[in-house]
Amino acid sequence: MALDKNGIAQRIAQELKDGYYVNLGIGIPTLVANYIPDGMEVTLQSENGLLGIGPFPEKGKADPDLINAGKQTVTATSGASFFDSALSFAMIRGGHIDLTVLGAFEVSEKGDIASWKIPGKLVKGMGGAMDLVASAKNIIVATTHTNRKGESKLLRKCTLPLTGVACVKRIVTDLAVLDIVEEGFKLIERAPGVTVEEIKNATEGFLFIDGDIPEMNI
Amino acid sequence: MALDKNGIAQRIAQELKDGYYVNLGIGIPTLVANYIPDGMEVTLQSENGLLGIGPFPEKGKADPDLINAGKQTVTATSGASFFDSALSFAMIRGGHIDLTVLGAFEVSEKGDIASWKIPGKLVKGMGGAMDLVASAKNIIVATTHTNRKGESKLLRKCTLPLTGVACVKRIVTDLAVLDIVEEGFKLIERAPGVTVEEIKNATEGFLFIDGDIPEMNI
Amino acid sequence: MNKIVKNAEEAIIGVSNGMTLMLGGFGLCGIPENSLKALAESGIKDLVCISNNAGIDDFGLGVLLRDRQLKKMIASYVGENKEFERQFLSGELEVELNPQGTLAERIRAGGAGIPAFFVPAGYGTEVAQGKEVREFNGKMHLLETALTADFAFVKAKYGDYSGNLIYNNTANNFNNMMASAGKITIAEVEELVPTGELDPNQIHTPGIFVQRIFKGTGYEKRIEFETVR
Amino acid sequence: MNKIVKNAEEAIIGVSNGMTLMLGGFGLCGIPENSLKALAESGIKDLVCISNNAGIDDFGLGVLLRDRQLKKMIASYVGENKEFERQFLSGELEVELNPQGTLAERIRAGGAGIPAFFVPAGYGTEVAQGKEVREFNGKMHLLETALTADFAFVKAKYGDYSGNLIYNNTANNFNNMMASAGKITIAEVEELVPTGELDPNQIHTPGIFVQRIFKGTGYEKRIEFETVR
Repeated sequence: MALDKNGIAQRIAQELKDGYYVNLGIGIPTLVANYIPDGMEVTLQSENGLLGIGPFPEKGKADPDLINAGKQTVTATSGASFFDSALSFAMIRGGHIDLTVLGAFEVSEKGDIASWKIPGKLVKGMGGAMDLVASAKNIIVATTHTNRKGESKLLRKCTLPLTGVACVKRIVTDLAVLDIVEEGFKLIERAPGVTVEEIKNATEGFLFIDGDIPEMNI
Repeated sequence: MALDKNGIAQRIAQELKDGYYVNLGIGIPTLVANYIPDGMEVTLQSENGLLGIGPFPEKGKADPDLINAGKQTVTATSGASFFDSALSFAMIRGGHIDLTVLGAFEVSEKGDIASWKIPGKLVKGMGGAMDLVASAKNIIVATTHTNRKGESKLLRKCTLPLTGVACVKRIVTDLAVLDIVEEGFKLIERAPGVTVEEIKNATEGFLFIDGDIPEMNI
Repeated sequence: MNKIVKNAEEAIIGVSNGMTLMLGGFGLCGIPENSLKALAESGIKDLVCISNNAGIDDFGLGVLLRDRQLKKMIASYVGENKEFERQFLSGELEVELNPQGTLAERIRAGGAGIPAFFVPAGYGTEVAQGKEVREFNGKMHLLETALTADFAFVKAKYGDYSGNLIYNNTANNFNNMMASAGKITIAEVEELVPTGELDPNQIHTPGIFVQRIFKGTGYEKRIEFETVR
Repeated sequence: MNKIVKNAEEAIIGVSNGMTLMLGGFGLCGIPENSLKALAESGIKDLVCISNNAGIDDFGLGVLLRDRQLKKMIASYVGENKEFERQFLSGELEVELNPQGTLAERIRAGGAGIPAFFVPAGYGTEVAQGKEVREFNGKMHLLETALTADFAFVKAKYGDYSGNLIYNNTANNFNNMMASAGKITIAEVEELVPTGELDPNQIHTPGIFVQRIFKGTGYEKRIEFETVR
C-alpha cells in the first residue's frame, strides 16, 4: 500500500546518522523531525538563522522572535545558536549541512528538480530552495510519486522551471525509494505491498531495476 | 622650522571631525590619537578586530587578548566592539572608515603610495595597508618630506613596489601640507617658518603653487 | 556626534521618491515596524525595496505596497500577500526574485565593498539569465553583484547611543547585513541604553554601520503562523 | 555524537605530511597554543600553513618553522621572526603574501562556498600579478579565490560540548572564519562547558563548523609588545 506523508517522513528518517546537521524543507520534510531515532543526535538548521530547531512551543508560549523558515513559531534546543542570514547560507553554500530534505513538483532522471514555480500560477519566489539544492552534500526529495491528476512527478525531463540541475541524490515517494544514477531512476526499495509494476507505471522517466527490490523496512 | 613627529601628528589631528571613524597606521599616525580635540568624538578602528581603541593600559593591567594592529597592548573605550578580521575589513573595504592615516616610503604626484617593501631588504608583508589604501574614503599620508639621505619622498613616480595607486588625497610632512590634484602636489600650507623655496627643493615631483601659501596653524 | 533621533518620523528625514531602501526582517519577524509605519504615512513613492519578503496585506511592507509606494521589489519569497500578486500580475510592480542566500550575500557584499562574487545557486535556472557563468572545482557558478541602498532600516532588541546593536533570536536574519549596506542606516530598537552598557564581545552590529538610532514604540510583533505543540 | 577529545595530541590525529592547515590568531593573540605545541612535537612536515602571521622565533608557528615543518606560508605579515627571514631568503620556504583583508575574506569565502570574488586591494601592485582585473563602479578590482584547509586550528575563550565557540576581545581575529573553512576544524578553548550553558544569541562560531574540541592547558598568552600608559 502506498505510504502516507508520515510514512514517507518515517522512511527518510532512516537516512539520518548521529551527528548530522539537517535542513528540512516545508511540508513532508518537516515531518521527518518526528521520526528521529531516540538517542540519535541530529541538529536541525533553519535558514532564517537558527541551528538547533526544537519542538513547537507550548500553547501561550510562542515567541514572535523565534520562528522557522516556514514562519511557524518554534523553540530552540539546548545548544542552539542564532545568526544572520549571510552566515546561515554560508553554512548551506559551504557544504556544512549533511543532508537537505525538500519537496518537489518534478524530478528528472538526471537529478534536476523543479519545485518553486508553476507558469500561469502565482509566483511566490524560490526562498532558500535554489541555494539549498545547489550546495547540499546530500539531497533527498520527499514527494508523492504522482500528482493529483495521477501524472508522474518522476520524469525524463522536468517541464516546469528548474530549481537546480543534477543535484538530487535520492527520492523517497509514497511508492518507492529511488536513487539518481547514470542510467536514470534506480529503484532501491518498494513501499510495503507495492509492486515493481505499479512503480514502473507511475514513473515516466527511465526506471532502472537491478535484481530483486526489497520492501521498505518501516 | 621643520615639524617633529608630534607636530605632524598635531597638524593631522586638525583634519578630524566629530563622529569620525579613523584608522591610524603604525608610527607617526598612532600619535594623532594624542591630539584629538577635547569634546570631539572620534572612534579609532584597529584592523585586528576592535572598534574603539582606548589608551594604553596601566602598568600591570595589560590584557594579552586585547591588542592593536601593531600588536601593542591597548584598552577598549566605553562603547567599543570586538569582531573577526572579515568584518573588520568589511568596514574598511566597504568605505565605512572616514579617514585613514598611514606612513609611506614614497608618494607620487598621482597619489600612488609605496610603503611596504624595499627590494633587497627583509620583506615583512603588507598587512592591512593595501586594503586600507584601496578603499578608504580619505587617505592622509604622514611622513617626513625627505628620507635619511635627504632625498625627496614626494616623487614624480614611485621607485619602490607600490601599496596602492592613485589613492592618497593629502600628505602632511614635517615641511608642508600638500594635496594630490590633477597637476601634482598642490601646496596647501607651510610648516611654521619654512619657506616655499625650501619645500620646492625638497619635492622631486611637480609642486603646484597657487597664490600665497599660509603657515600651518599649530 | 549624536546619532539619536526622537522617533521614526525624524529618522526617515531625507528619504525621497525613487530611492532604494533595505528593510530588515524575515516574514514579520524582526521587521522595523516603526520605520515602516512612518514610511507608509510619508506618502513617499516610487521606492525600490530590498527585503526578503513583502509583509502581509495590512502589515509591514504590505502597507506600502497597498498604497502604491513601491516601484520595484528585490526579494526571495513574496507569498502571503494578495495585493502583491495583483500588482505583480498587472505589471504595476517590478519584481526581481533572488535565491535567499544569494540575496543575503549580495547585501553583505554591498556592505563589505565586494562588488561581485560567484555562487552556485541558480545555475541552470531562470535566475541565471544574463549572468556570467564560470566553472570552479568542477561546478558551475553565477557571478552575482553587490546590493546597497540609500537608506537601510533595521530593527534590534538592544541598541546603545553609539549605534551598537544586539538582535534577539531569529529576529536578526537580514538586519545585520542590511545595517552595513545602507548609505544611511536607521536602527530602531526595543531598548536604547547609554553607551558602555552593552558587552563589546556581544555586539552583533558595530556602531560604525548605524547613522541614526531611536527607541521604537508599540511593537505589535505579529506572528504569521502561530504553531504550538 | 561526541566532539570532545582529550587533548591536543588526540585532536591532531589525521594531520599528515603535506597537508594544508589554517591557524587562527593575530600575532600571538588568540593562537591555538596547545595544538601548535602538539604539531611541533608530531614532527609532521611539508605543511602549507595559512596564518596571518608566523609567530616569533621560539613560540607559536615559529617553532614549526624552526624545525623545518613548513613548506609554504600563506600570510599577510611575517615580521618579528628571524628564522622566517632566513628560510625565505634561502628559498627553503615558499611564501605567498596577501593583503590582510583579502586573506580574511578568502578564508571566509572558503567556509561560505564562494569560490571567487572581486576586491580593490592590491590593484596596480605586485599582488595583482596573474590575477583577473575588472572594473566595477569606475574602480579596478582583482579576482581573488577562496581558501580552505584540511585542518583548521582555532582557539576560543569558551566552548561547549556541541562545538559552539565564544572568543574574547581581539583574540577572535582570524579564528572565526578559519573555523568555517577547515574540512576538519579543531577548537581548543580555555573553558569547556556542557551544551546549553552558552547563550545562543552570543555564539560567535556555531557548533556546525567544529568537529573536535578540547580544553587547552597551560596557556602562556605571551605578549609581543607590552605597552603601558
